[in-house]
Amino acid sequence: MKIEVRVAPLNPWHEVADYEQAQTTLHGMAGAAAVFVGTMRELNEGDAVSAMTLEHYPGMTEKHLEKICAAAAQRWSLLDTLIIHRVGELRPADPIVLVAAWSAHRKDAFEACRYIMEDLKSNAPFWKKEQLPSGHRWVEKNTAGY
Amino acid sequence: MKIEVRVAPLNPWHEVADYEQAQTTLHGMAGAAAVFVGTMRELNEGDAVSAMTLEHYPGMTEKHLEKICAAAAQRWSLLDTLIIHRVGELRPADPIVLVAAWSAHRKDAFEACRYIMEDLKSNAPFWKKEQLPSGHRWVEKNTAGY
Amino acid sequence: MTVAVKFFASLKEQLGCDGASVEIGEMATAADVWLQASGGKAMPGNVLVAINMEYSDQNATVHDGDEVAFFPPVTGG
Amino acid sequence: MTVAVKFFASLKEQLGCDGASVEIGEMATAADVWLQASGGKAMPGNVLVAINMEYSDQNATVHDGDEVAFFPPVTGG
Repeated sequence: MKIEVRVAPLNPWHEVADYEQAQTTLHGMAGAAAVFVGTMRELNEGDAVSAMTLEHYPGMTEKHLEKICAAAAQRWSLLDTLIIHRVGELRPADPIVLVAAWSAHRKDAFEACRYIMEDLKSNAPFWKKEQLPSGHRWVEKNTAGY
Repeated sequence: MKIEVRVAPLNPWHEVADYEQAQTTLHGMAGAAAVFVGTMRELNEGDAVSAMTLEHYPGMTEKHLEKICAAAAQRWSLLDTLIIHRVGELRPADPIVLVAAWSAHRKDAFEACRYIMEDLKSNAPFWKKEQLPSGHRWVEKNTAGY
Repeated sequence: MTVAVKFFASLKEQLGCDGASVEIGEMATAADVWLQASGGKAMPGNVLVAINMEYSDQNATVHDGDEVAFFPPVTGG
Repeated sequence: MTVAVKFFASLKEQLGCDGASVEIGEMATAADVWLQASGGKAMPGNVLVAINMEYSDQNATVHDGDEVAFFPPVTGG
């Protein structure tokens, strides 16, 4: 299990590949990996967005993400989970978040990955401020995930 | 949209990374990517599996996978989909299948990815033969995905 | 008329044959094609039928030049 | 007793303050802490409260040394 909140740019596919390779307990055991990557769009609510600042609550964010992963591991049969989330300055097309769940079977991997992502969007203390042509705008709420 | 059935080994994360980078229409538009990777396990139904042979119906397989992607694109708002499936000889820990779906928002990406994967498991003409200590065994049916 | 027959996976092994070209009368069904191509064997209950690479069923009428495939439940992914 | 207060995101901008150390009487609630730290401003209805990095609510009693955070609805991912 790994949880990382970081300023450095994120190449999610390389991160998943590296993590999976390093976790030798997955090899031959994990029949299923479900991965979600959220990426910054250049358009939100009809407005062009040229940049974004992601703020978080250091300490609580990591604690909350650990809690989500523990809850998922209670509910589904999981072999491992990985969350990486960026903070700081982002540009359109920059990956923001990576969530991965490994399991023996696909049902658990799919459902856990989506559950973790939904809880992260609903409850993990991150906040987005968008740079629009007209100035800054705090994003007020996330779109529904179900 | 890309569909590939191949004998060559599959590094799913590198494939997703390369494909995504090449599809410039996704950049800044895709807010969500949902990916599933199915991998060969060393154990199935309680038996050690040392190798697997994947057979398919050339022509029908590709046609059916295209049909699944078209159906998903009708049902959800998708920007792109990618399927790569291996055939031939596989060893434990070898990736078998990669399904990826890109969308503006996560709901569509999650649901389309899972839908494609479930239809692939239920209907795409592939067959697995397992090498057990006691000899060969054809896999008779896939496990339930929901 | 002539139809191309294909067998896959465990069915191919059981019949010892991966396909054949079959001469059969007009209005034949996929089940008729099976009987002729399998040498009169009963079709297992779980066999799937595809005609020209589309799922069909054993009661479907086949036409000259069709490709008729028989295979067990699929297990990909 | 003393509690550490933190404000985040739009709330931090509106209040012009990212946090403070507040002296407050025993049995104070998170709402009392807000009032003192914000200089008497009404708490916006959608404000979330965390005590020691766990979600809580404005009626919760705070204790000496607690970290009390106030922030708007979260928008990560």
